[in-house]
Amino acid sequence: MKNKLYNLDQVLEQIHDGQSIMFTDLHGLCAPDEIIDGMLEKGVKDITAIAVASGRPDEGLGKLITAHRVKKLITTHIGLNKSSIQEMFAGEMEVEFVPQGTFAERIRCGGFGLGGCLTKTGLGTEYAEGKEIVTVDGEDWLLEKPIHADLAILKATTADKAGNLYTKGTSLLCVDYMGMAADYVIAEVEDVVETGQLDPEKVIVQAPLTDMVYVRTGEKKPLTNSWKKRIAKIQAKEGK
Amino acid sequence: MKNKLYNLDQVLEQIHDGQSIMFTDLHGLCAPDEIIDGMLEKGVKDITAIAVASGRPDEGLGKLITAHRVKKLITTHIGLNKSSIQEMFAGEMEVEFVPQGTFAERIRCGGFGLGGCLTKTGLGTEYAEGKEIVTVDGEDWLLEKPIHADLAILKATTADKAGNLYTKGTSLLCVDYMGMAADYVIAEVEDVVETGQLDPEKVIVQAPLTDMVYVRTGEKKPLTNSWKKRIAKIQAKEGK
Amino acid sequence: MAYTGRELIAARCAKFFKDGDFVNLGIGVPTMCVNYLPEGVDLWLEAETGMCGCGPTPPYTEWDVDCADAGGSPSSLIPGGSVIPHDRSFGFIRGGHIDATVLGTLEVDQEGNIANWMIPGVLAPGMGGAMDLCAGGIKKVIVATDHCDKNGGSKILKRCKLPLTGAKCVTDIVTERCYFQVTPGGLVLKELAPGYTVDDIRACTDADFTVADDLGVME
Amino acid sequence: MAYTGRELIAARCAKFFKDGDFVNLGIGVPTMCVNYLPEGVDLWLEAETGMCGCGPTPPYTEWDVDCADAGGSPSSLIPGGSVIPHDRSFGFIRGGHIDATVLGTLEVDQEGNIANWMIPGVLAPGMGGAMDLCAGGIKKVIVATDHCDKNGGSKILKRCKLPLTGAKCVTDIVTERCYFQVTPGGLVLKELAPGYTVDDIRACTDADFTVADDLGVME
Repeated sequence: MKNKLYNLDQVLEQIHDGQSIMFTDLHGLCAPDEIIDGMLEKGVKDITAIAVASGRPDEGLGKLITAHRVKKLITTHIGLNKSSIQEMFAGEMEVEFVPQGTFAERIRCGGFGLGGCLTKTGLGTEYAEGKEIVTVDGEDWLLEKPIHADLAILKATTADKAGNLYTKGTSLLCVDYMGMAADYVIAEVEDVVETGQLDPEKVIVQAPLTDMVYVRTGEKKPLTNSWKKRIAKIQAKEGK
Repeated sequence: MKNKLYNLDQVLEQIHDGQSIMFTDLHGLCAPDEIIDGMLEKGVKDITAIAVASGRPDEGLGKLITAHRVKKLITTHIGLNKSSIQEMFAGEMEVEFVPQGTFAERIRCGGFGLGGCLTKTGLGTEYAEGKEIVTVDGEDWLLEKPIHADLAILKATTADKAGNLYTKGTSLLCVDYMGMAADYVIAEVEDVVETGQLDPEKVIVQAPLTDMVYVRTGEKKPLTNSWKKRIAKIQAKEGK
Repeated sequence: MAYTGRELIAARCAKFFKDGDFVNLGIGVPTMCVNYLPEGVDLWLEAETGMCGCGPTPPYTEWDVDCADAGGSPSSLIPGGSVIPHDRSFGFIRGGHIDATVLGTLEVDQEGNIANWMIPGVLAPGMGGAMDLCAGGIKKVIVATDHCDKNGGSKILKRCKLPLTGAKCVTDIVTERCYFQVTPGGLVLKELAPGYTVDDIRACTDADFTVADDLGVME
Repeated sequence: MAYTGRELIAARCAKFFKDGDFVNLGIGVPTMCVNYLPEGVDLWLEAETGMCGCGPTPPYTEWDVDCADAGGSPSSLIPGGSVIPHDRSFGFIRGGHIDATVLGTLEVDQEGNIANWMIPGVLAPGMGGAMDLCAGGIKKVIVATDHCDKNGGSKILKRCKLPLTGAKCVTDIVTERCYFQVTPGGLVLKELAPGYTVDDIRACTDADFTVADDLGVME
């Protein structure tokens, strides 16, 4: 089988201005940090970013937002990222808020060949205004449309050379369905193993879905800045 | 946490005539065989059975069909079960055929609180006649409605006492989504372990979903009759 | 020791739970509920981003970026806890598998509507998972809130003014002053916190309510 | 050695695949394709019931009921193969992730319609996963079939008579006698099996077809 390992330059060749890009990010956790740094350096701009949360001002996807590289953001929550809030209120970044369960389903539909999902979430609220209602056996459901992207840039824990991806613990998050919903799938991983060495029951994104695997060259699994700050505070308290 | 281990009599108390029941079964594999034998003995009848395939005449769900206990069958395939074909053509069992991908999505919708799925599968064929079409941005999709059941009777590999279920390899099949789509969930397992001993990344049905765990008293993991027959044939050949 | 204030809110909310319940708790006071569980009541806590059986925050020496709660904070799994796919986690929420949720709010009203996700032009962090929790799949939606806002205005209204998070979904409202049940006929005052009278509650509550025959003490 | 009959069909179908393709093969002749892959072409075979990277049937001493293919037969995983959730497996199929499928059939027609799941009143095993494979998500839908049925009637028709499995989805038709490409303008005869002439094919084919300028030999 084809070896899918690539270096950062090769990865960055696939990332362009104006693309729609799915990112794994939960308030700065589980983000493809080295590829994001590479995008900052390359100057990629005007992207539509799709992520469950938008990072923090100096972490994860947040770095691209702080640097004004994101034209539109599709997300569920930006409350922990002041940059996102400022950009949004300044009218510099369009934000589409999606309820989190709907976010997962819409992307899943985009990847699974389904025309949209029918949910109760948001029904009867201002959020539903302008959205289509589908009535099934007399019951109303909100029709939410699929989301698909040009690229998915996923942080995973381990890859094999063929492109199978494993994620540890809660870093699973959006990796499984985002890996289905983009034309091109790039993974940033902590480690790589020979094909056949991942547990077949723990593969989250299957090899044929993955186009490129990039192995981190920096610290494999750093704590985030915000976690480090929290620890510093606790230690300062303990020091008293 | 509550201990969810029960014996066969206690399990059978929850199973009644006329119920809609989801079964794990793939041509006789991955079926809750001891509970099915118990149902035969108890005389449970007029059930609506929901399974991806209907077993074989003497295996899995097929045993209940051969014994005329199934009033209606919702499935994707009965080609390996002569009993099902006979019952259907004799008008003794109603059969609703569902394409396999649609089968999975409809049950998932039933368990995930979604109003139905929008799929291309079957569109433009006789199968779609009488089904609703939903148009999304000018494109037609078939609306397929959720399936929910009174009971799900699932074969899993290992349970913990709290009701977490693990399935080995391809025995995963329908276990994950059927465990979401029934009012009451019963698992037949090969082994039970203490709560906390299953790998948290390999739990397929989460403890709060499971109502009862029944541990096999017979052979933990027998080959099916049809596999045994195939082996006998091979051995006979080899003997020549 | 009698609880007061937010401790009282959390302690009262904790009484709604049965052993083995599968619950989702919002950030803040709702999360505090687990500290007041009655003896013999263990819960399965969901972190909607991917955990069933969320445990307490571990000591910082054990923090692991691969074990985080829905707010992205360090967390742990209880024995029997598991990692869950994100879409499945919301399947639990919408599909009727979560027994109860406790939520903070900006406003709640006598019809059971809740508004806790935005103030147009002022506050717009996004709804996260809140709107899914209020979508009708969860049978018991408990609002745990200060009775009044910082300016002393009632948070319990005749009709929410802010954009709704969920329509007609709230079943119970617990404040530091009282506990209301939400019924098809409107709010019913079921319990008073020690030191409060029915008139006190009327004076600080915008919503209409009736008083239960068996009005009790909240604790 | 020149292939003939079903071997020829399987060998010709195998030429459609590129290294690393993700494919789903129906039971029978389609499954035989893997025996004729060109050097350097490795495939990811899907078993739609739950495997990506399905391997060969192992010796019976290694049969494991927890490792079965879509037909419920003993199977294996290749290195790098994995267990996949059932719903995700069909997500691969509908969602455009499978590069090609090879299917047997009862009938196929010049518009690319396929009918292979039932004969009303006679044969009704259920469509299994066949209808999903023909739902338009897979870009290359190859029909591998005997040219004629047992009675000598053409299986390649102007219009299918049996209930369809999929509408306008077939891209290629390979028989032991020839290979047709399905185009918007109808069938194009692209290759002839050794020993057959265009007139031979006309004589045994109900469907209309044109002959490619670069008509080749099938091997």
